[in-house]
Amino acid sequence: MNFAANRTVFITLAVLLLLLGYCAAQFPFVLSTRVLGNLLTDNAFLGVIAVGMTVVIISGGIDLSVGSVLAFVGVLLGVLITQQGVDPLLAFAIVLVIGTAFGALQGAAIHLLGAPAFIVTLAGMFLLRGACFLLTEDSIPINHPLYTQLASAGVPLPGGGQLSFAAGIMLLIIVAAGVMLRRTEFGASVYGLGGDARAAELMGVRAGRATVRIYAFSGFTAAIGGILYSLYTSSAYPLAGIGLELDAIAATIIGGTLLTGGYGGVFGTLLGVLILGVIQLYITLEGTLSSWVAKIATGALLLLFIGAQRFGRAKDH
Amino acid sequence: GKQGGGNGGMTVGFAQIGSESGWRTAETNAAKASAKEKGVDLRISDAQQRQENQIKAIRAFIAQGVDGILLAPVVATGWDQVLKEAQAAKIPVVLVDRLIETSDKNLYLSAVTSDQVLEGRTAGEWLTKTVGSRDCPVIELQGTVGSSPAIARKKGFDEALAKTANVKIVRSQSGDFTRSKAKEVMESAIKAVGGNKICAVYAHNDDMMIGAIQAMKEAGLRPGKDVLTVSIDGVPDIFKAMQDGEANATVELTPDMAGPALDMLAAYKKDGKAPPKWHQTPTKLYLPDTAAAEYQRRKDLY
Amino acid sequence: MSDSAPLLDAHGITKTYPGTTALDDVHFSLQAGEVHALMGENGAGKSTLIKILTGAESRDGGTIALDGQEVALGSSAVAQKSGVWAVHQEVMVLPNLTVAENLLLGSQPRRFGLIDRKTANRIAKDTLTELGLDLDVARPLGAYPVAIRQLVAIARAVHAKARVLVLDEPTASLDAPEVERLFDLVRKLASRGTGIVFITHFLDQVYALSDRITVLRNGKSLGTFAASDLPRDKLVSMMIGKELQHAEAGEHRCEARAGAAVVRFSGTGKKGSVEPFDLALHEGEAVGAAGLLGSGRTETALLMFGIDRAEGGSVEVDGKSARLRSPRDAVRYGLAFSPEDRKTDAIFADLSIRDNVVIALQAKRGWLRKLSRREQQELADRYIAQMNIRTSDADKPIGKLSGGNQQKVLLGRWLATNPRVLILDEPTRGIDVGAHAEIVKMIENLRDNGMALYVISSELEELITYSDRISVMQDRRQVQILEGDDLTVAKIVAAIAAPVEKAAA
Amino acid sequence: MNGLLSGARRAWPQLGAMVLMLLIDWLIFPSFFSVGMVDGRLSGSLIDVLIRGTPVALLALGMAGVIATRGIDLSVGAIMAIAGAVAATSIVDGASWQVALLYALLAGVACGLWNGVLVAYFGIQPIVATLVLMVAGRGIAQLITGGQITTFNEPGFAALSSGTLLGVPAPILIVVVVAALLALLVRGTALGLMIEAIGINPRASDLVGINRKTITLSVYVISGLTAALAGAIATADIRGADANNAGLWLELDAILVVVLGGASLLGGRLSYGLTLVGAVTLQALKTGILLAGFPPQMSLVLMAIVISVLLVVQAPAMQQWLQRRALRKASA
Ligand SMILES: Nc1ncnc2c1ncn2[C@@H]1O[C@H](COP(=O)(O)OP(=O)(O)OP(=O)(O)O)[C@@H](O)[C@H]1O
Ligand SMILES: Nc1ncnc2c1ncn2[C@@H]1O[C@H](COP(=O)(O)OP(=O)(O)OP(=O)(O)O)[C@@H](O)[C@H]1O
Ligand SMILES: [Mg+2]
Ligand SMILES: [Mg+2]
Repeated sequence: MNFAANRTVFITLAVLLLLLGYCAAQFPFVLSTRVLGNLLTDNAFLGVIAVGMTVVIISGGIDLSVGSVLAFVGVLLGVLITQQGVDPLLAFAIVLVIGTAFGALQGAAIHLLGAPAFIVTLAGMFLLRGACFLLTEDSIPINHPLYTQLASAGVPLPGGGQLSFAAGIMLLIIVAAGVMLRRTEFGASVYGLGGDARAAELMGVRAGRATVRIYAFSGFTAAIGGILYSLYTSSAYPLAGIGLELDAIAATIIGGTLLTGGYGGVFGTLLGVLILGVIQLYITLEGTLSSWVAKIATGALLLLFIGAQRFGRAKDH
Repeated sequence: GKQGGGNGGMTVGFAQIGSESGWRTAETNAAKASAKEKGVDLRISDAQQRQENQIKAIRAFIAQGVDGILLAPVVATGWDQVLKEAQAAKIPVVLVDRLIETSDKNLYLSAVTSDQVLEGRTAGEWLTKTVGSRDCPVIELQGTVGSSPAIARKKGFDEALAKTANVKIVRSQSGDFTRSKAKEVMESAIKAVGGNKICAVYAHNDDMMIGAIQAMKEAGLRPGKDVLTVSIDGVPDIFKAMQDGEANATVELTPDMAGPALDMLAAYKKDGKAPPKWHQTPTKLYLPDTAAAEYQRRKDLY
Repeated sequence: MSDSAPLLDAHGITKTYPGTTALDDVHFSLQAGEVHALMGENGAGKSTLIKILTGAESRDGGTIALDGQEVALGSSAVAQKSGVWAVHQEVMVLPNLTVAENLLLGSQPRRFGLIDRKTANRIAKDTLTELGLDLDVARPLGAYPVAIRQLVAIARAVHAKARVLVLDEPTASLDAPEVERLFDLVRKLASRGTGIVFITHFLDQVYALSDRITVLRNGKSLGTFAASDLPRDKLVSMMIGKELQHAEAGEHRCEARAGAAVVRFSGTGKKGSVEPFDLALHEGEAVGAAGLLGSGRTETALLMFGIDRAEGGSVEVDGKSARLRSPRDAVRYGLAFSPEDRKTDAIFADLSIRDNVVIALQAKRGWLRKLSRREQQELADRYIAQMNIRTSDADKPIGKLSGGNQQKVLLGRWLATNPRVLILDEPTRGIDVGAHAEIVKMIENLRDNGMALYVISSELEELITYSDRISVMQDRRQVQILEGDDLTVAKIVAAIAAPVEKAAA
Repeated sequence: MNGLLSGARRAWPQLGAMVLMLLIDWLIFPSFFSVGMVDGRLSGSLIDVLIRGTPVALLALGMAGVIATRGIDLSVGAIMAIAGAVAATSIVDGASWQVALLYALLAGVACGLWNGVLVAYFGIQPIVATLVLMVAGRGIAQLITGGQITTFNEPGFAALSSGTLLGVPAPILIVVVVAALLALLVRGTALGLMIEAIGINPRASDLVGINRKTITLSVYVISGLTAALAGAIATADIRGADANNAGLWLELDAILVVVLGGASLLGGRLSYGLTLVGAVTLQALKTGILLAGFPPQMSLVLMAIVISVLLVVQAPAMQQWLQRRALRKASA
């Protein structure tokens, strides 16, 4: 498991560096700490959400609700902080609990009903998106001083960039999730369920409990993603994060996790997120691409990347 | 004509929302056209309707060191942080198409927008005036739930209707700004309300109205005659419909927002003088009488 | 021993599946320190009973007591907490986890609250070494063949110090030395007071190991007997409900057959898999493959059938050079292959028995020439009858059959294609005594009717009954081909064990 | 006969869900079931449900085959847009409606081939392989239309959506014919069995000699083809190609429909009949929400709640429980 996973991660890393190198050859300032720092900050919420998605996918499931959780969390924060005057820290705690509980509920439904995760979380996605509209239709600004502080907080890097608060949280969560996956029984049961759910159960894994935890974790990371997103924009918007689940899934899979479950890891996912980020950055900097050319280019780069990754993997057989 | 030599070599980033509608593409095309005319190197980023992508794009523009940024904000709130970064980098930002909510209006140089509430109100006022005192049940086709034009255009229309008692919205549903969804919504509205009871249809954009017109025709109604229509945008197809007597009114939203914005940036770059905070594009109502000419005028822009 | 309260006591266990009563009011009790064999035909309900005893399956009625205390064994996790462990017939391990993780899942050593991989790997290595297994514990278990996976599953229960250990056909794919090693282990565990339930179809093993025997037939228990009080014949007739007709075991033919070579492999091999070998399979000839676990028999078969691509060498079919680059090619040349790993390589669990029988033939005919419903039904019925498959009808999903019955369906699948060359990897794995003799007879019939066979089996007695020649494998090499008078168990064992240099010379 | 009955018995949760939805619609809107002839054309809310459901039903028919092989096709929405764009532009360029339709279908086949080759021959995971076309495809469609809604006026092509044959609206007819043809294709041959086998155990299907690559390729081609047909109908419906919005997010609807039809995303089950049942169920739900006239802010929540209820009704756990109860009752 380790060896094969590492191999894929290496190839992914190599392709990422190549991509970055190509980008830097045209736009040298890309290699500044400022742009690289931005790359982390801009993609922090996606990164955090993709971590939860990775855990879910390794366990053989999928979670389509994350984009809606992000939006719902944001809207709830807006309502609580701006409209109700709740302290942001308390509001954070509330939304984390709600996000986690929602995930747990989905996990319980998946286990108890034996229904496919795809559909359960699709219903979850509709439900929370709808719930956003019930809370507010309009976007809500959040102007609490703590927000301004957190949004601009960070460790300065040489060269004018900074490692922002959001980027720090993302890295922290990646490390924590990595440890959780590789160094705890829960992690082993996640891989186990993805490898062969029935066998895992016969080997003493409590599938129900694990499933609830897995989706709870995804709900939790989605809620953190929601908090980071609301810090990022200092506002709440019911239409935020539409289609985000696909980005998270794409990042996870580009990072070497198999959709069929059982294999993969969060470090690869970080690379996947960065790859999507660099592709987007390149297209923005290029700037002359019409929007449709940009879409085609995104698809082409995605394909190029998957191809390179596969080619690299085929070679070591 | 050309704006003198001052613009030569100016690089401007345009954080566009996306390419979700024909009007939006027209706006992008208009921006490209006027940039070419003014000799501006315009970098366009398509955010696919996502705020985070727009923020990323603005940051990339800042890193690139552009001379100015055009922002068509997908949502009103949440721009302070990135605008501060632009300010710190001394890059002026001009809002196009929509305004933002911010604590500090100095974060952007100026805004070129229409007044979307006014658009809705204009549509509503035309309708109340046209029906006079007879009872008029109206079907409203909203834009995407939660999007700012949908909210504003509903608000303006409601304001106009509030002044009369005889014109009432009996059904208001979202057609997602698209023809096909609007057609579906209209079909069920006709079934639920009864086709002959509908007096008028108000759509938050022309595309939805075109879908609704088809639904009405297929249900044996005569849009433009039995049922009044009013919508917003002024895309070529709605003028064609008016020409054919199937639509009654549209409120124009000009797609040429970038032109004035680029002029402001050029002027600002030249002498450093800040332009007025808001350049409002005209909101104009068009009726069938001018439809033929308007159609000819527009069909190439789109 | 028998006067103390039983360690495990099950009463009135009943289990009904739609269309089948798998268990009907079954009693079963297990003493601490005894080895208790559970015997019965394919589909008698053995696996179902142990699944219920170990919490892997719910029951419709009955009670289970541990140490005289009634317990609700709701899941494997609960059962394992109470010390009840099972190694199931369909080997249940996690192929994507490492050997060590499989061994220690649920009880991994920790440091500072986190799993300590180094220690875990060491413990795993030690535990396995003690059982005589030398594996790379950091490799995914999926890289090892079924037999190894099964041994790891057993090691897992041993490591957890199970009080009750249930082994469902653990020896089905083990070779003789491995079986011996397992038996030593079982005896050792029993002497330490572990109660062991043992399911097998090998009578020798039953009498070598068990203290008591419980016999099941058609989901009913026929009683529990001390092994010493129950003669073989009686046991067998109780199981199958009639006298067993003895096949003329051991009467193998001594002269090789003179048919033409159907397929000839020359220098076929693959780096890291099997060293190049030469072998021709003739019409009307059965070649047996003997060797220890991991000696490369399965991998040879994979090469023969084009599943693995050979590097170099050549293949001739009917004297003409052939390209065997995929199973499809192989099927086209008239080859057929029944793999040893039923679960991953052969079974379409959700498809009906009928579909599972016809699928190879259908694939051979191509998708356009669909077998008619009637032809399908005829084929299915024919093999259900011929193989004595226990099922209500051909519509039942194969996944719901007992292990032995699945194996029979798979044999039927390949017979239906009427192949010229049939490669069988452990064809009698999990097959009950009655059917075992039938299958041996069937292999002989096929051979006599002109088919060429390559049969891998760990049962040397069985192998010599039908083989004209035996290819002996050692360390992924074909070291010798025995024929004629050399076809005796003793000589094969000697060849298997011979030092490599000598055999190669 | 026996097979048919047992099939129907197994399908009761799906059929039940559909009937339930239709009954709810009827409660909301009492004249829901009244079907009449208007201008020689069947008309009524029920007919609307069937017509409106056609694009998703077509997508789902293609998707069903893909899912049966344990794959997924995220690109069907984008293929709809491409096909619509191709059809509309060729009509505007003067092609006859038959030629335009042919071009659209060819575009769909090309897209399906592309996906199929990536999945079957390069072994790329279906979700990523089709994600490429999902992202790029809409761009291609916009490229074809220039980002504008390409409007046309060609009664022949428009008839794909609004035409009738013997009073039956064309879209309904198309779906029924396509479903029947597909069912004939997979059940009249051994294709269905092989598709299911591939979904259940790909390795074993290789070992029995099934031509896995070609069959996998073909299910994606079929999916591309039905998506293109859906795109053509959607385009005919609004007499224009809306590259930006045609089929947007419909891939999720299509997957939902296949699952509402009782298929497992783990592959191995293929039923076109039940897929249609799922399509009617979903559209009945959507139409019901529209007919009820709830404020649009509530539609998503309502949809989520109803889908959840349907999920519970159809859940395997629920069925097993009911089955066990029935068994116990029978034995008592
Ligand atoms: N999940 C299931 N659904 C339906 N029937 C089942 C299921 N599992 C087992 N059965 C049936 O129960 C009966 C007993 O099966 P079981 O697996 O216990 O047999 P067994 O004695 O272990 O046979 P073998 O020696 O072949 O392994 C068989 O008829 C089988 O078809
Ligand atoms: N006892 C063992 N110790 C370590 N590795 C083993 C052992 N047995 C098998 N293997 C591994 O299994 C792999 C393949 O063995 P293979 O399946 O070809 O053997 P086989 O002779 O067919 O055995 P079987 O009798 O189980 O069918 C080899 O790569 C080998 O590393
Ligand atoms: Mg068994
Ligand atoms: Mg083997």
